[in-house]
Amino acid sequence: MYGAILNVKFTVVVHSAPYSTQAAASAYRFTKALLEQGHDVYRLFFFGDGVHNTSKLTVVAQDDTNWQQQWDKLIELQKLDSVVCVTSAIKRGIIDEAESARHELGAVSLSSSSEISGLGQLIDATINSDRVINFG
Amino acid sequence: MYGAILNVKFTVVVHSAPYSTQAAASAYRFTKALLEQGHDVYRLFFFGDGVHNTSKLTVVAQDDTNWQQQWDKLIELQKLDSVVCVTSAIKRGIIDEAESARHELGAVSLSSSSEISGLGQLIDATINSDRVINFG
Amino acid sequence: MSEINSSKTVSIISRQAPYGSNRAHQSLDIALAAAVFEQAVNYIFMGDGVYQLLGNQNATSIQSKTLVNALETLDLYGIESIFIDSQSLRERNLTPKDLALNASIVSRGEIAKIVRASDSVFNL
Amino acid sequence: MSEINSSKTVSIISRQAPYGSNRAHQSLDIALAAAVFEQAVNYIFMGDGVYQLLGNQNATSIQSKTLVNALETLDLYGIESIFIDSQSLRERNLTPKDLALNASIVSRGEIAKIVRASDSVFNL
Amino acid sequence: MSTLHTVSKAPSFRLLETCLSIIQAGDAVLFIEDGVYHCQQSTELLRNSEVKFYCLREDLIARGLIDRKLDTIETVNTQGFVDLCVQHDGIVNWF
Amino acid sequence: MSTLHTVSKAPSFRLLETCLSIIQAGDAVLFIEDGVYHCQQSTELLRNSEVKFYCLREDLIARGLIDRKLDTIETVNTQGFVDLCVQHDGIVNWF
Repeated sequence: MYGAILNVKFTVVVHSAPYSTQAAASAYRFTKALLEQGHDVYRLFFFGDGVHNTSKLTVVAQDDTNWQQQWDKLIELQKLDSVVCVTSAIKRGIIDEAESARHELGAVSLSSSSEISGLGQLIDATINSDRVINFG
Repeated sequence: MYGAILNVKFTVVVHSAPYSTQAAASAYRFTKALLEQGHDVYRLFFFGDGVHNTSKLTVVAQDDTNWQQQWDKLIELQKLDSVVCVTSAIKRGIIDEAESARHELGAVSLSSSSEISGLGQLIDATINSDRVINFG
Repeated sequence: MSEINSSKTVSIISRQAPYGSNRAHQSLDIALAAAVFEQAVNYIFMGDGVYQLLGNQNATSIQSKTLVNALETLDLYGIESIFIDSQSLRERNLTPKDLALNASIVSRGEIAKIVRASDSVFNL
Repeated sequence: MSEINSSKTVSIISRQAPYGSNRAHQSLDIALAAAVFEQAVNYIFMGDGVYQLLGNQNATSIQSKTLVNALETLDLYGIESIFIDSQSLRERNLTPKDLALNASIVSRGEIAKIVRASDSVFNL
Repeated sequence: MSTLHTVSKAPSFRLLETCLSIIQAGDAVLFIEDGVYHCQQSTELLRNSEVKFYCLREDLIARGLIDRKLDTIETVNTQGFVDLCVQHDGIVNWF
Repeated sequence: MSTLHTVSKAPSFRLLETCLSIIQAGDAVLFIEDGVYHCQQSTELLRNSEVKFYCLREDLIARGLIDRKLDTIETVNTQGFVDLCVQHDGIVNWF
């Protein structure tokens, strides 16, 4: 019953920051499991506080899980399309090279495995995925 | 009735990030009001998701309030003691010079008006303040 | 964006009060994005979400933007399928004339059908 | 830290379940810090907070740390004033023998008195 | 000795029930943020003569409640909020 | 056509009431995160024969509920969670 019935394209939307609620950890475990079962990720979309999952400026104690690093590795290894909502990101201090240069912030906080884009990417994902699942 | 009855030392604890809930905005307005009424801030303490109030890497649209910048200005202008909980901060990507150097992160995200320290500073504040108020 | 013209039905269930959290604003952002990309949008107000529709709001007092002003212009974006849960109104002692918006007052059973007929649902 | 030796009474009301949010963990961090700085600590479990005390937890299944293990060692930190709200247990169909911790089961009236006698209260 | 309680979530979160269950005579409750929706609808909980109820004006205005508020609940602005903190010996925040 | 609903908050948040009020026959509810506390206590809400109830094993184990779960609720692991998403046409997440 638990084998891959058919190949399904998922979009996983993450609404919460790691460490603050369990939602990001659940989303991570779900994403790993669907890939292991032979399904596909059409897109990861980080929205609202979820954008904090894509920070590269984090330091986590040895006995704690580094969720940002876990996402980064999974995205790189599986070559996932990972999009961070621009409206949510920049006011929360998740900044890419372009924003950093434009506003002379002198620092980049976004992991290179994700890219900042608009909510249009979420709507595109609802059109082109078989299933959209939200964790918040 | 609403004049300053006596000089009271407040500690204001902020548990939530700006933009995600109203709590940080309420804390800001409360802090400004108590200072205007002649009371004192013994300490601002940013805890949990509240640490995001002290990010300097934020870009906010013109028609929106830049809460991080508002806090930064208020802290500088009034020379407030503003402490960010270290355990909360570093795993959320709020990093000062020292942590950045130690972990070779190549970027600092903490506003210079606040400093990172331990929960001992919160306990000290409960001992030395007349009132402790929490916003979350 | 390979098939951006194919229209699907996106339903947004907005269940939180405005201002206290940003969930109400996020619902609006998703609804507007879906409308801009020419998807069919159902905008459903339930639970504390019905508070978003109260008249006479003015969020400048808390340095925020007044959400209901944007909700009043949803039809300009082609969003006309707006539903308000009658039970949620009743539980909060509100009637349609308390609201700044004209929309369909519906039962839970009708909401169930709208949700079932949607391609994707954002439930905030 | 000018008067760190003067002891005040800090009460922590912990009202959330473990793991789903970090509030339970934050309560613990504050309690431990207060104990380390030699303050008198009252640790009160209310509402969903009583779920923190269930036996047989193992959070390695969700890549987290098992909170109850830390709660079981509170006495080593000198935290002995631990209170569990009886109404919250009853509402969740739990009894003291479901719990991994021995603590005083108290009424809301007793909690009211503890809170009133505190110098500061963290209510998470 | 008296305590000021703030309640900052909508009634559906049921914080007020818990707050009132541990409140003592002479304490006060101040509704802030989404807590001000408590002022829009008369309930049994608000008929407690041993407790004084207040609500924050700025939050009432934002939410369109300034003309819908119950008469039994007094309105204060943020300066009044500070004063209430000063007048009471302790503060307990419900969020 | 059927929908999988996930519920990820404890019963005190009353998400299940709302979820079940818009559910249709043939739909399923999966309890995840703090939602698994629903499985520890028999309630009227769970006696709905038109809806299938599941709960996530990893979250049960974390919270000490694996031996306290009601028999009427089936346990799945995260792979089973993925399968449930595949087997249903739509997903609605309550958080």
